[in-house]
Amino acid sequence: MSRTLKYVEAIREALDVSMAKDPTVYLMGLGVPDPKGIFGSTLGLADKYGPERVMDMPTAENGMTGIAVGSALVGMRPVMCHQRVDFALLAMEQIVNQAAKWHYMFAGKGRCPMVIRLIIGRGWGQGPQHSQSLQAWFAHVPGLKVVMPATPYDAKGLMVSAIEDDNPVIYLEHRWLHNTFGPVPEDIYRVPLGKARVVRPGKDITFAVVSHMLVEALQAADCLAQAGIDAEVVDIRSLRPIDEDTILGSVRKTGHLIVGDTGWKTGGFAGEIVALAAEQCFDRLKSPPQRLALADVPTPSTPALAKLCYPRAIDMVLAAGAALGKKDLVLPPEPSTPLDVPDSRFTGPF
Amino acid sequence: MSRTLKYVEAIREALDVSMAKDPTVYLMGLGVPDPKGIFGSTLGLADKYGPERVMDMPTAENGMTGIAVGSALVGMRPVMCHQRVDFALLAMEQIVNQAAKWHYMFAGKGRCPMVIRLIIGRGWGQGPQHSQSLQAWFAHVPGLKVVMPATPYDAKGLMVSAIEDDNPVIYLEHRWLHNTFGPVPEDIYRVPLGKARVVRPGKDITFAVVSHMLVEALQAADCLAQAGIDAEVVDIRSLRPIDEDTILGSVRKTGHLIVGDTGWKTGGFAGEIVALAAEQCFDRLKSPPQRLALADVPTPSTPALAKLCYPRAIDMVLAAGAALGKKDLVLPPEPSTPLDVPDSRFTGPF
Amino acid sequence: MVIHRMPTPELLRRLYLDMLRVRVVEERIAALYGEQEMRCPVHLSVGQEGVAAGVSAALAPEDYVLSGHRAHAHYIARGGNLRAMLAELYGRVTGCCEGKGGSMHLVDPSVGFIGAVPIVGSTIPIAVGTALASRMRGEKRVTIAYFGEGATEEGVYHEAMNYAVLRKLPVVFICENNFFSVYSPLSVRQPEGREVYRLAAGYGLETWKGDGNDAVAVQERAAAAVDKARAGGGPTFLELVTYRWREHCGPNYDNDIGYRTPAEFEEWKRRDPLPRLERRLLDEAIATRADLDAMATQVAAECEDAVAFAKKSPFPGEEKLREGVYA
Amino acid sequence: MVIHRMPTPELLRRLYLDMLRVRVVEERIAALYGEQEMRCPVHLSVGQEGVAAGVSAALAPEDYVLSGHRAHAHYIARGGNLRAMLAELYGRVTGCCEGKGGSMHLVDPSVGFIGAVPIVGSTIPIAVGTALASRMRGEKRVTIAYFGEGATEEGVYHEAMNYAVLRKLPVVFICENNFFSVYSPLSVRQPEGREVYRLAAGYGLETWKGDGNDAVAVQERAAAAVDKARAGGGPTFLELVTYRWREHCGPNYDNDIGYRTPAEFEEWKRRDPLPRLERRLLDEAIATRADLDAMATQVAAECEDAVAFAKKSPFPGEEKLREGVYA
Ligand SMILES: Cc1ncc(C[n+]2csc(CCOP(=O)(O)OP(=O)(O)O)c2C)c(N)n1
Ligand SMILES: Cc1ncc(C[n+]2csc(CCOP(=O)(O)OP(=O)(O)O)c2C)c(N)n1
Ligand SMILES: [Mg+2]
Ligand SMILES: [Mg+2]
Repeated sequence: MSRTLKYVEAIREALDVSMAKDPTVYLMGLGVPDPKGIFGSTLGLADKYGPERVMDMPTAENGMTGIAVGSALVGMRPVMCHQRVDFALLAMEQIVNQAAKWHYMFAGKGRCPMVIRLIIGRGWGQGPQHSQSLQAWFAHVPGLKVVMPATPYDAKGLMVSAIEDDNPVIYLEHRWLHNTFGPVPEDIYRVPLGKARVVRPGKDITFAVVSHMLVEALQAADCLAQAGIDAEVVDIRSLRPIDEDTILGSVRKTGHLIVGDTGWKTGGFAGEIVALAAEQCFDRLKSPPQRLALADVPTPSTPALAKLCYPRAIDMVLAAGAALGKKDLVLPPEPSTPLDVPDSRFTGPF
Repeated sequence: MSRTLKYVEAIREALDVSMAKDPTVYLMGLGVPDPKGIFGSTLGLADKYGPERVMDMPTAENGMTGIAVGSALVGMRPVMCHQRVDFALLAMEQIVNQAAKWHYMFAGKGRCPMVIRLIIGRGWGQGPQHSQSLQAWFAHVPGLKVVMPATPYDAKGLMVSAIEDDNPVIYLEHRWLHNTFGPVPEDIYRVPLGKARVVRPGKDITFAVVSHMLVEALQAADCLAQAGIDAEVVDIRSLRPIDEDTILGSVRKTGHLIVGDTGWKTGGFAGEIVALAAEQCFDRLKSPPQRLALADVPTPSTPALAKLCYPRAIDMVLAAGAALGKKDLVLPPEPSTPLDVPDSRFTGPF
Repeated sequence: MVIHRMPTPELLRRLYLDMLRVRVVEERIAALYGEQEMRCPVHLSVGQEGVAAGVSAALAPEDYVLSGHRAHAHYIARGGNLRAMLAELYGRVTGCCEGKGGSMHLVDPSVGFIGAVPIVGSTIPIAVGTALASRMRGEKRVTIAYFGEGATEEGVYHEAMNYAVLRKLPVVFICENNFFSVYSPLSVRQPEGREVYRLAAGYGLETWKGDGNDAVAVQERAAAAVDKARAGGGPTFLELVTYRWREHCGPNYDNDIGYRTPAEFEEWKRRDPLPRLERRLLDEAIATRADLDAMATQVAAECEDAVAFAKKSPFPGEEKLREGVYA
Repeated sequence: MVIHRMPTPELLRRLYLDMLRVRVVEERIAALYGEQEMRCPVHLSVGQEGVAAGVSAALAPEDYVLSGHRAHAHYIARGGNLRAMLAELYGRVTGCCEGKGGSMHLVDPSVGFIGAVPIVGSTIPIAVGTALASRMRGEKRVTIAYFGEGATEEGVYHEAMNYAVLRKLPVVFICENNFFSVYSPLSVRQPEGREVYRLAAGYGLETWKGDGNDAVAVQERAAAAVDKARAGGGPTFLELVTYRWREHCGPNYDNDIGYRTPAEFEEWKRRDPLPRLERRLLDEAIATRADLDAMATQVAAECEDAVAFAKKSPFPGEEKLREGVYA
């Protein structure tokens, strides 16, 4: 039975079913049991599972990540949460040197089954230190798995898989997806790590996107359809391991590639997709692959500048037009809500 | 007047001249004034400039980086050193959230002129936590400048420029370059940040490489020359800002691109170069660009496996052959020293 | 060792005025926030004015100040430009960061306010670094590092404290203990009964715990610490107990959502730092009711001026986006 | 509170044997290193055997141990497989990490040696995490976190200590203070006169500073701490003063290069933990000279067996390179 749920509710359901079935699963993070419950995603769980399994913590990201790692090495399955990717910069040592490598460097004598939820901020003036989108960093590290669910369905299914996986999984949530709705089955189900999804099949051009860029890509595809262009939208979902077959299969089919990324363009994850396509689909590419990604600046706070940083549906339409040499395009309407909020219900501050 | 110097001596000379001319320049790092002097690169400087300008420090990477940042914000020019990139994972918050962004986010009301020397380990069983090569991370961050000098000449010239620059500059030194020799002018001189160098002009294929891969690329180019293939070797040197003109100019000329990187392949810096070429030289590329980079595993300690991780001249020759459809290639001779040391004088342990 | 000096009337008036200015500005921000024109997170200092006023009154013009996410009071009491602050909250090009920072990034080099950033704890080592620079240059400057008790849980605090003590640097650590890190109470973060200042004392520096809502006492202790630092006596750590009245982030009250009780809040409201000093000013005839009214009028005018300035200032133009990534 | 018990003869013999085993293996490594067949950095524990022997003798089989770069002694005294250790140093597939780790990554889950890694301080929170897991599962295990005094400068140490005390976790912190972090003396890293154990005491846990070269005393204190932790009494911090004899990393002596004096080294050599216990064994007739000789023979044989095993073991095949990146 599928209901319409919010993305955060889907996460909460995944945490709930996972905790119910496996007593080694526990949650930890600053604010996890507080009245806001990580934007709603952990609400009620402290009551249900008690403070020993739904834990707050000191403001100490690196140490607490190490503590979660230690518990995982001896059989627990922590789900750690840092409310912004930016804060997790403090925990890179534990994530990259330890969690990611323990299994390999000890030849399988240690394993680190844990999930690290990291939230990507955007809008309402979050500014340079609360809206970084560092998936490129994590996707570069052998030993980490990295997912960026874009829909409530995937939020639940990927969380269940991430918790069940025996490796450290970086689970990146975009703040602007938290309140999006979508169908979510009641029962437990899994979305496999390492699989992309063709969200909208098409034959003319490939949009390969991550996270919130899926919202933009689908809108762009609708506009393109009105101009007779049939775009295929591939939600990459899993950045490491990456589903080359699905992504490159689409590129081989369409011959045109536009990558949509929430992170900075230079040295970013979009470049990896373009590089894969250039290396492996060289003969099938009919136009230069393009990257639409975050502007290469520390994202400013003021809406006047922040709005210029984020690629939108209109940019995707124009990029597709350029790739296909099409001039008569249908552009998406200007959004009715300000560009620094995901929807009109959002009134700040975080 | 130019002499032959070792890479570490070139660094020391750059530090020396910079300190002599500017009293705000100071050095800080664990072991900087110790008898080993950061592999020789700081030897004698404590005697010359005193302990107030050549400082040891507690084993506290993040805090000490922050302290260096603070001093830079009010006018000092620290040259911080962490003996392995891997240790700097502890300092990512200060480097990325603070040093990189201060100038932009305060609209120019703060600036952070500092150099962060990070050493990339390799060989002699350094293993998974002492040989990461994370340039891709730094090159992704707006506000940082990133250089990887590959020769003694550039080591000195880029260090002088890095110290004089008003921004945080990540200066990545490969341990295997430390004892290489080359001509170094006695006087002060600068190698500009942001400029690549065509080390060996050629017309048939482009090798765009960083750091120690230059050594491999030059050897490969020699072999290719013997088979009548004229390879152009471009030392990228500056990863951010990147010299697109020089690199892509070469690609446009040759139509073939092989990128040599010391970091992991997936999500790595090589992908950025390939992506740039695919986007901007699409019509000029005659073969799929290729990446030769570190194997996508935590680099193992044992020489038996470590040797499989590092791309070598022979791989570059073969890749070039594949790109150009050439079969009768001259391969480089098997090296006479073991593959886990840079030269026969190296007997461990670090 | 603190020699108790009678505070001068000027000092008392100044402390009051500074607190009042913070209070009025913060309350005005809270009132205006619902207009949705200040489109950035705000961490208000209402209730915590005593610390900022007391510390600021202990400083010399050349001293440096660094702070964190809850920096409005520190900036205002230090004499940071009010128009530039409000314009920053409104995202305007006339803001202290030309709109690039928002409320969580305040700066005013003209008064030594080096910067405030919202990564908890991160400016503590940065403050120590500015003190190191002062020492290296033989200057007599002192640096103030403001942070909350939550920041003392960050490793970087420990690293910075150790170094400041090791090198006897001219820095004064001001820890505002308001019992919460967002909505997380001290009980889930620090062992019961282990006082923040006592842990700090272990580093080998002078510490003091006091009432952050007593601006006069804060000034006295801060002045002693600053003087000591300036004289080469090294760092001091002050734990100042206080309470934030409004929600962690944003303009509202949130005593109803369950992480603390309305009774606790009411108790702290009774300890409001302002009426306390107001009584003293009146009792000791340092100010008349008319003087106080004049101050209120003055501050209200300053505040309205700043708001008006901000509201009529232009947003940054598109050319600002790529400007200044590098110096 | 420690109740002094007379150590049993078995315990004294065990302590001696464990120290001897560490000493013999480490010296053998030093002797063989020049052959250039152990191609990885080694941080030898010669001189520091007292700590490892004393602590290990205080543990139950189910307890966990974590360590850092200088982990040989901890691994050996805990009963880690010696063949697997030597093979690891030789980079062979029979090594405890199949050669992937080298000397700086030792592991033996069969004796609860969860792992050692060379990033200074990083296993301290990891150790606290294993203790948290024990607590969550209601187990009676205790975790030992071994680290050097240099590691106490890392922020993560502070974060881990705070949490261990907050949650009263069953972990014992063993700090080997050998005065140096690589070649950097304490004077450039920590304020003079501020004792490591005193700073630790500020966290609110029991601490003790003692002679790390007195294995008997170490065992007694460690046993008290372990018992306390096992009984739910929370963490303890032991600072054990000792000295590394050989260079920071590698097989040689380096008292000539200038960071410490040969005289200082000689002084510490006189405090060698082994002869001290040897005298006691003989004096109290707990062992005869012949017993000691037999132990020496036994340990030498074990060592040679391990070396021989390592040397004749194969290197990992190429298929191992990509194996195990993910579980
Ligand atoms: C490194 C980091 N972790 C977490 C946060 C989220 N955060 C923002 S403010 C805050 C509260 C910190 O508490 P405290 O230092 O006591 O300051 P207060 O808000 O009470 O003034 C937290 C945890 C952050 N900004 N930075
Ligand atoms: C985070 C980090 N910083 C620096 C180093 C380099 N390093 C290796 S061992 C060592 C010494 C640490 O001193 P201590 O903890 O006292 O241990 P000891 O070597 O004295 O046993 C250092 C600094 C490292 N491995 N990790
Ligand atoms: Mg607080
Ligand atoms: Mg030591």
